[in-house]
Formats: sequence, C-alpha cells, structure tokens
Amino acid sequence: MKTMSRGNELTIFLSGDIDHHCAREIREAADGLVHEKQPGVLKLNFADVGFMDSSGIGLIMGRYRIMQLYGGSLKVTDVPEGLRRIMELSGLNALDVLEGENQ
Amino acid sequence: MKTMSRGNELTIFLSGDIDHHCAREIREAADGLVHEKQPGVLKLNFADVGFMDSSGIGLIMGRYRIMQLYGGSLKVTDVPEGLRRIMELSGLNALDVLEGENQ
Amino acid sequence: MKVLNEMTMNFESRSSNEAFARGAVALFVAQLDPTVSEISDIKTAVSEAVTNCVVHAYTDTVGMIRINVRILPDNTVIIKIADRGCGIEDIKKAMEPLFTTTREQERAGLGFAVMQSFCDSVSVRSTVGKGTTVTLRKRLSLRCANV
Amino acid sequence: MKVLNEMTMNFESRSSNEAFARGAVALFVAQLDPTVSEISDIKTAVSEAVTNCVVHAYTDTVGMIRINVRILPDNTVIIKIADRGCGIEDIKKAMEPLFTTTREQERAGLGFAVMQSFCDSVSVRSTVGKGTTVTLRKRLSLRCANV
Ligand SMILES: Nc1ncnc2c1ncn2[C@@H]1O[C@H](COP(=O)(O)OP(=O)(O)O)[C@@H](O)[C@H]1O
Ligand SMILES: Nc1ncnc2c1ncn2[C@@H]1O[C@H](COP(=O)(O)OP(=O)(O)O)[C@@H](O)[C@H]1O
Repeated sequence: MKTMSRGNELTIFLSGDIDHHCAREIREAADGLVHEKQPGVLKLNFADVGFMDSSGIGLIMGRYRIMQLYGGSLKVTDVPEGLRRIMELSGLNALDVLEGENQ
Repeated sequence: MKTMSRGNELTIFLSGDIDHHCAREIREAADGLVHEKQPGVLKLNFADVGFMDSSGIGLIMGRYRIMQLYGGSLKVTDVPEGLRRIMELSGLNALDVLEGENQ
Repeated sequence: MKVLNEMTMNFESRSSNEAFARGAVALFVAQLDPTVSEISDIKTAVSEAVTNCVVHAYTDTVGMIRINVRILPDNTVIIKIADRGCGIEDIKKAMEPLFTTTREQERAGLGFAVMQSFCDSVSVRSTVGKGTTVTLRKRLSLRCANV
Repeated sequence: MKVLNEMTMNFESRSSNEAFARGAVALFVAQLDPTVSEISDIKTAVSEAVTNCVVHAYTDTVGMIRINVRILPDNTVIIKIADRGCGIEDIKKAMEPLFTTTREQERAGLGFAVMQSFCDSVSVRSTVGKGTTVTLRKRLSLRCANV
C-alpha cells in the first residue's frame, strides 16, 4: 500500500478492486498506520481503484468513525468517474468527506 | 481490419484474440482483400494479437495455401513473445513464413 | 421469451471467489457488446449478491453458490444468484437501505440498495433454513450484439 | 488430495462462448497468482478443448459443455472439459498431431498437441454417442497463493 505523509496529513493510495475479500487487509493496514502516525487528516486516494462495491463504503465509513475517535477527519479524494455513482449512493456526501464535492 | 498496401505487398494488421469464433470473419475479410488486390506478398502482422489458439494456425496455413495458388507468398510478422511457442509448435518454421526466424 | 444464450456456474462461498464470480458474469455478458458503465454496473451488483452469500448465507461454513445468466433477444440479461444458506426472515426489511445484521465486517447495509440502483429490477425469494435466490435484471443498450 | 477450491460451469456450445469459457477459467485460476505465461497456457489449452466441443462434439447442434476446475494444495490445477456429443472413436489417433476430421473450418489438427504442450498432462475419456471428457492438469509455480 503506497502512502504519503505531509505535515499532519496521511494519504493512503488505494488500488485495484475493493471488495469484501480484500477489504479486511486494507482495513488492517490502514488502521495500523493511523494508530502509528495519529494523523489529523486521513486521505484515502481512489485514483487507482478500478472497481468497488459496498464493501468500499463500509471501509470508508469505518475509517471515518476511527478518525472521529482520534479527533481527526477523513477525506476521500480522486474518485474516478466510474465510482462516482456508488459513492453518491452511500450518503458520504452528507458527511463532507468527498473532496471536491459539496463544498 | 487495418491494412496497408505497398508495391505488391499487402499487410493485414490482426488484433485482439484469434480463436475459432472470430477466425471465420478474419478469413473472409483477408480472402476478399487478396482476391481484390492480388498481392505478390501477403503479410499478416501479429503485433496487436493478445491471444491465439490453434485456430490461428489454421488461419495462417489456409492463407499460405491461397497465396501459393495465386503464385504469391505469405509472411507472418511481429509475433509477440507470448505467441512464439504456439507458432513454433505449428511447424510454420519449416515453411519459412515466420519473418525474422529461420533465415 | 426465448433465451439466446445461457450459462450456469457453481462455486464455493469463499471470499476469494467473489472476484471470479463478478468477472465471469461480466465475461459472459461481454458478448452483447455492453458499454463500460453497463459492465461495471453488472459487476457491482453481482459482487453484492455473491458477497451476501459468503457473509450472510453461509456465515460460519462454506457452501455452494450458484449463478445462472440468461441473455434474452431484447438485450436483457437475467442473473440469478442462489445459495442454500440460512435464508432471510424479513425480505422487505433486509432490502431497506442501511439495514444490516452484521457489524463486525463493516457491512454498510447497502448491498441491496446498490443492486437496485445498478439494475433495472431486483427480486428476492428466500426460505429460512433453505436459502435465498436473488434475481437481477438489466436491459442493455442495443449496439451490435453478435451472439 | 484435498481440493482447496472448486468451480463448475455449464454453458451452450456456441462459438461466442469460447472466449467466455477460457476467460472464466483464467479468472478462477488467477487466485493462485499465476505468471502471465501460465495463465496464457491455461487459456490456450481450454480454448482448444472448448472449441473441440463446439466444432466436433456438437457439429450441427447446440449442446451443453461442462467445465470443472479444481485447485489442489500443491498449486496443481485440474480442469475437466466435458461434452455429451458424438464421442471419439479412436482416441489415440485423434490425439496425433495434424490429425483432423474436419477440413472446412481450417482446423489444423493441432488442438490436442497444443493442450499437451501447454499442460503437464492431458487425458481423454470418450464413448461414441455419449460424449467426451478431457482432463488437463497443470502445476503452477509457487509464488504467494492466497486461496
Ligand atoms: N443471501 C443472503 N442470505 C441470508 N441473509 C441475507 C442474504 N443477503 C442479504 N441478507 C440479509 O439482508 C441484510 C441486508 O443486506 P445488504 O443490503 O446486502 O447489506 P449488508 O450485506 O451490508 O448487510 C443482511 O445484513 C442480511 O441480514
Ligand atoms: N470433444 C470432441 N468430440 C468429438 N470429437 C473430438 C473432440 N475433440 C476432438 N475430437 C476429434 O479429434 C480430432 C483431433 O482434434 P484436435 O487435435 O483438437 O484437432 P482439430 O480440432 O484441429 O481437428 C478432431 O478432428 C475430432 O475428430
């Protein structure tokens, strides 16, 4: 998993397919990083994600809650065109985590 | 089907998967062109072929025979690495149609 | 309506088969020359239905999942995903957005909502203790079908 | 040997299903993290066997083709391609390179030769009038299987 730290911001670059099968691995890696680096802002970069089902929504919601527990915030960035619809369906818009939307 | 004519040479650029299902279409198009242009040399360019099974061998052998009937010759060019083995298995080497081999 | 082409597959409810299942259905439907977005819709809906079999129908066991895909002459694709797992007690409730019975795996409760949004229709038959069959229908835009 | 994962599919002997069949098998085997060349070998061998069902087993009809794929713990993949078509009279002869019973479709008579070259073993069982089952075995290099 590619990551980038800048100031109190941690970016995780997700890639490939996000489904139930691989969600656990991503979840564990992401939570380990958050626990270690305690970032103020966690960014999930979706630029290289080719496929995502509602397991991806669960993954985002889960990280959202964890960042709230830490007193930080979550941003979802670079969502490819093909994933916009499932992102919108998720109600994530209302939580203001989708960067470049709703502002 | 992309083609190129130069002098008495006709090049047909094949692409995608070559299997039994699509072989007929390619065969008919190729034979139509050969009949129309009567080239001295027919070149089948495999650069953009991603998959081929023995239907591709049949296709090549068939064009080889037709070019012989016309008194012309056949060359198979730009065979991708992944297709070398099936080409070699075919005995085409012996007919000297594989360009860049056996010379 | 006459069926133009049909495929059935059976596989175990292992999470590693989720990618296989949606990919295989997409490959079968590919012969209709669908748009990229149609294929993506179908993969997403199938992924939801198959994941539900893995997660809910056979929670602590491995069971068989059966997928049947039929192509009709009007470019409609009918996809049935069936399990012989625990079944659903209250289908109406199960289909409500955000309703989920599992917390641990961070299920969002959006599986059925996604299927409904990405297909023309979703119907569910289920018997507690016997299993569940989800039927997805989607009509593809007519381009140049060569079935 | 214990089977780690298994999949069976049934589909009609239409030539438009040839690409689906080899692609679906490749997707299933993909969970073993095979090399590009291993996947290509498997696709080629499956394509030969399926095409034989379409062309030879069910020459003037459409029948069902059944493919079963099993993954063993030692990274061996066993693929059975079965039809209920015309059957093969002389299997030994049929497997000889360049032997073919059809001229019209420009079959090269290399189907079995390709299967043998691209797999570790090929076995054929056939009964005239009943059908044919071809079993392909291939052991993949161990990389990081995550079945
Ligand atoms: N195949 C199934 N077998 C048993 N129960 C199911 C099945 N599919 C769905 N359900 C039930 O319906 C609920 C809602 O499903 P869904 O909308 O896909 O959300 P999620 O999978 O996130 O829980 C599930 O939590 C489960 O209780
Ligand atoms: N599934 C099958 N059913 C009936 N006959 C078959 C089957 N597969 C192969 N054969 C016979 O074996 C012969 C050799 O097959 P093969 O080596 O694949 O070459 P080809 O398909 O080019 O003829 C075929 O011509 C056919 O007579």
